[in-house]
Amino acid sequence: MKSKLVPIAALLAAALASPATLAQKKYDPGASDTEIRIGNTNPYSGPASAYGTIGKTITAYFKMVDDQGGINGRKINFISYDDAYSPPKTVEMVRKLVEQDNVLFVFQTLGTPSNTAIHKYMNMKKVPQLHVATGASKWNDPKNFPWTMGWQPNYQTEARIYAKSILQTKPDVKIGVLYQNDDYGKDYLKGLKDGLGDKAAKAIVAEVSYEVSDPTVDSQIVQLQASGANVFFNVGTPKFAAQAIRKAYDIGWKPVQYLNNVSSSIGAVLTPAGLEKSVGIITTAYLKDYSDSQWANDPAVKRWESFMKKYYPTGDLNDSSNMYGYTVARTLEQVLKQCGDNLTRENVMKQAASMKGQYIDTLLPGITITTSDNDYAPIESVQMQRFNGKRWERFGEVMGN
Amino acid sequence: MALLEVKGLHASYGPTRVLHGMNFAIDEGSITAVLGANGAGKTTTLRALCGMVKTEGEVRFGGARIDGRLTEDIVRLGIAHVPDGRGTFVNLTTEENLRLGAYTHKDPAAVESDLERVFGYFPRLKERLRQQAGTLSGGEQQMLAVSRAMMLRPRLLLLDEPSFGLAPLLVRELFEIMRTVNQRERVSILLVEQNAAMALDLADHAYLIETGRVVLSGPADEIKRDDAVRRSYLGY
Amino acid sequence: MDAFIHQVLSGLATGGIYASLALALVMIYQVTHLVNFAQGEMAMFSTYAAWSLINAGMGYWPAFLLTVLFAFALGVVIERVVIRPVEDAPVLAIVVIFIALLVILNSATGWIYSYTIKTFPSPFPKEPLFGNTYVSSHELGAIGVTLVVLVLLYVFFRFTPLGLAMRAVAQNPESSRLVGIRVGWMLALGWGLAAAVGAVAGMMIAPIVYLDPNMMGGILLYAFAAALLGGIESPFGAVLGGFVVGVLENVLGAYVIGNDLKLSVALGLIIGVLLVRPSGFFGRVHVTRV
Amino acid sequence: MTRRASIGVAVLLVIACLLLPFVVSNYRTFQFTLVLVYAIALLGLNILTGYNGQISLGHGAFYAIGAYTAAVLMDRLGAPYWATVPAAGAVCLVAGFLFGLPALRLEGLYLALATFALGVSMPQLLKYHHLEKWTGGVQGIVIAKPEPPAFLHEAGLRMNSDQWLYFFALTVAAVMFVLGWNLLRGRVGRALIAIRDQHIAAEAMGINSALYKSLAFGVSAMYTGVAGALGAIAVQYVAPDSFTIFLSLVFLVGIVVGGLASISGALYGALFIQFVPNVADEISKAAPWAIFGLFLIGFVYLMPTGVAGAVRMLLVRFTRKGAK
Repeated sequence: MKSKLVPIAALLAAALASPATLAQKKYDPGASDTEIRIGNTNPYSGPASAYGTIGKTITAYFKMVDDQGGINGRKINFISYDDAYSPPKTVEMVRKLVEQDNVLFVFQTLGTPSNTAIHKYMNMKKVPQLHVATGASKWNDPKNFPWTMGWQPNYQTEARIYAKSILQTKPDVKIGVLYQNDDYGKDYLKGLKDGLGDKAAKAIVAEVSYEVSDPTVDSQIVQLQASGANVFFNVGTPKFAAQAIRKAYDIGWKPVQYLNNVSSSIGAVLTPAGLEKSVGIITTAYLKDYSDSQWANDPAVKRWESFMKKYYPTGDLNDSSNMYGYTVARTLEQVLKQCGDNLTRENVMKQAASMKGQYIDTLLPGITITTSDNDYAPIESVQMQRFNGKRWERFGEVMGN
Repeated sequence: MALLEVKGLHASYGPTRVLHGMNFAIDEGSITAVLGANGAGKTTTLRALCGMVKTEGEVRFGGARIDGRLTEDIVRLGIAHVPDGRGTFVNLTTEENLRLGAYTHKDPAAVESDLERVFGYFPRLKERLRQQAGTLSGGEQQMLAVSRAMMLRPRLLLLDEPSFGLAPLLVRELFEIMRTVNQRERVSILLVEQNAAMALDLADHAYLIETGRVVLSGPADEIKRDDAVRRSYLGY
Repeated sequence: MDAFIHQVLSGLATGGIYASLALALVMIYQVTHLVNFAQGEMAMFSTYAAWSLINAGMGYWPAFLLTVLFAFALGVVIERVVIRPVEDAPVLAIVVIFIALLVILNSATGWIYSYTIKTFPSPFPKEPLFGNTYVSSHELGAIGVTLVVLVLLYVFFRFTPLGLAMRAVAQNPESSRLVGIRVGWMLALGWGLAAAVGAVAGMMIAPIVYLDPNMMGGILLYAFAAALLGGIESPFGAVLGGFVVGVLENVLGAYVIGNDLKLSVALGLIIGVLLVRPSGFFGRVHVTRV
Repeated sequence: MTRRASIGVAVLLVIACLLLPFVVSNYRTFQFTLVLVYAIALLGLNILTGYNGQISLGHGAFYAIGAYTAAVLMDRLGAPYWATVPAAGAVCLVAGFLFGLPALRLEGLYLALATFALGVSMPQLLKYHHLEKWTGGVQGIVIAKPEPPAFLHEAGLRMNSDQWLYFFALTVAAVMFVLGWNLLRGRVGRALIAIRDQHIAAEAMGINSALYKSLAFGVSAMYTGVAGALGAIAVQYVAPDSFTIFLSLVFLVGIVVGGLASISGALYGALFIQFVPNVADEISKAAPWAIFGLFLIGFVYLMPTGVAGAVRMLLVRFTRKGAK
């Protein structure tokens, strides 16, 4: 291809056909020289509307990206619909995104049931279902579902890490588990049991569930105390986790406490529960916590704060979901940057699956994003930390699978 | 001057018009009977006076216009209405029913003396004070309804078919008491009745209505002697 | 045994939560013969108002009083503006309006205050009474406040002309007009009082379950069950019903059926009781001669 | 409207329904399939609540039972999708009838509580660990999408699965509506209404109100169950989270907005609950429920007897003018 004809041929091609041939520009529906259309569903109404803030953060983030000139010169058109956390509505809205709005891909659709509902459809249509907002383990299955990818560390892995830690530190262990009776709670429970292996049956002395409609988990905590457990694994969403921590303290139950990552925010969980009641709690984390004083002067957190104030002023700074949304949006930004001018669905998937130790500065130090053709789990490692009454103290190595 | 003056009163339920320009008047201190067949508009007439149906025309009470005003405001001017079906608060006790009658009076002492006054007419109610009103007998409920109206200390008492469902003896007793009330307390009474004979015995003045219009009026004695009335309403 | 006592006491504490909201339901029922499904969200919204006042630096009790007044006004305004125009519509249409109010208040609160849980202060001491580990001072205090509200309501309905008039309006609006009661205002007043009772409930509940827009979701159902179990017209019944539901739920969950089905089984049992005794513990059987 | 005009409108409507999937996109076709599904469910609820005056705040539970019946039959037992629809109807008929028996003794608020409790409990029952083998627990069941039958292809009719599903739902809906129309316009319908309006008088007239009331429950649940099965097939997924209490409340909203005790009201209501949330979402992401609530209040204000009532009144006015 070194002949003189090449430039002429290129010119000809550019003049005759699509601009795609020029400089390798390639587009699938939803991408063009000027814009990239991205679809999303979030529960802005309904019982899970607390999580809708993630969608709002991402929307705000891409607004900021656009204000700064877009990605590779293209504006991001982030189309987000309300699915009320109802799987049938998710199916409907995602079909609208794919078939009517012609988005290039969907991103951060939220909830395990919702994503399960569209899982098959997306893979049949060969439209990426990227960085879904759920911690189930099934999103890392590139063989069977090459168009679907998760993002956050999955619940089961996290629970296995706790299991390992429990086994190392406590010889005579009696574990009491509080879990939300849904996919999220049961994933953690399963992970814990897997991690404990054949010791699980003996080690777990009580597993009690709660429903999101329960006003309190007081009764459950009393049950756990009565079981004689000396380790408490708290798998609750922020409100219930906080209730549990407070109640355990108030009734004089003093187990070693493991708290699931979903509820590890100091501002949204430990402060309401009472900081003095939270001393000694162990959790894992992968994101920086705005309400943790150790990050008060961190430049990355500062940048996040000014972004929030400017682009999402009604967002609650203590809500860790907003940090989550920001970080995942930046992950996508990185993927799209890597795509360059080749904005096909295949290339989006390919780029998303070829991140090598990518660090995003709102992740904890040492936590990076790594993916490959057969590894569709972007964040696999977490950092253990213990609460000292004021802030989280990280300890041990960054742990992964 | 008449206590109540009605001119060209129309009334309708939704699209159906029931009263077609009624004219009548009630003198202070009198007993007036309104007679008529079923469906002639007797009950509607009483309801129209109290603003309980949509009306057109003029109603004056003590010289002031009251048409178009709210029922509760009309009542507060001193018009007590014992409605069709008695309007008992069946789940409340007898005493509570009576106290509700005095709702617009704020002076507790006066309410207590009103209670005693009413018990003077209807001693039976005193025995039933704590009883749920719905469990009273028909006659007792009628007495309660009249008593409740009297607790208002009205200037004008509207009675809708007080004889309905009562034994003749009880009706006579009730009408006697009404006459006493009228004379002793100077309460004017407007009585709507199917039982024309007894009503005319009690009343000073009577109106006969048919399909929403007054067709005959005059002193009760004269009406009683009217041939048409005798044939159609008195049955002799 | 200790654990059992603990479950019962903790059930009483939770029952107190149900009781307090059940009182508001009884209040509105007394006047309108309707159960307002938005009662919980109105209480939640008022509690957020209290939170704003306290956060702005106001003392607890002034904020408490101001919130009760605010809630009263909110109730009156909702009755006048939203309910009045559909007064004559079928009952189900009004139920749908309640649902609309529920979602509007829930969504608007989430929008204004975000969904992150907030702590709400308690007026009672931090340390538990006599150093016990069973119930916190706030839980005891909240039960006390509920009982005070109960007595106030009882006195109001039993012994004041206004209370009597409200009961009359609920039963027979037409007859009520005929004794000179301003029915429209009574309904508005009833809404106002129910909202005020609900606001007290909200401020007592929030320190226990934390303040968030969805805090009343589960509680409303239990409060509804409690009110019916006790006899929907009886404030006493509502409170007793609340305690029964709270204890029943805990004991079932801990010892009988497990936590995942306790709600279903508890509700099933309550409905079973209502099948046998439709008027609840304290509801009067209404007999009417035709 | 004259008889001929109404026949004309009906024919136009049928033609529009038949042509619809060939005119609009697949995604819209899917939406209208859901409208049909909801319309069947709402008709079911209307039989119970609108015609018979028994309130249900928990009809989502029967919808869930229907959906799970279909999903379990297809996924665990390999039944063909079309067979699951009558099966779901039968299961729900029995379930509704059984639930209706104790509910006979409950009226008004008490029935509201009982049905509310049913609606709230259903997701928890579906998650119950002893049933997990069948229900798939919290993960739910993913089911296969039905393809158009081969004979259509052989007959030269090319259809994608969305279009086929739409016609399948349309057929079921048509059958259910015709059945409903016959039922409600006849003796049974009159008996149901008589029980609603004049309970004692109906008994005196020799109507066995206990039987009719529990039958109404059964038939109503059957309709809703059929809808649930269709819905599951259309969405290809069932999970406990699809059937929360809000689904039940939305159904109630649907029949009130559409028109109580009205057959056509079920259709208007279905359009409302399918499309108005989308409109609310378009208006505001901040608080879409608030917008939805305002729409709801607006509809009840303007049309207290539902869309069907308003349409009826418009038609009356229209024909009166026409007569003049």
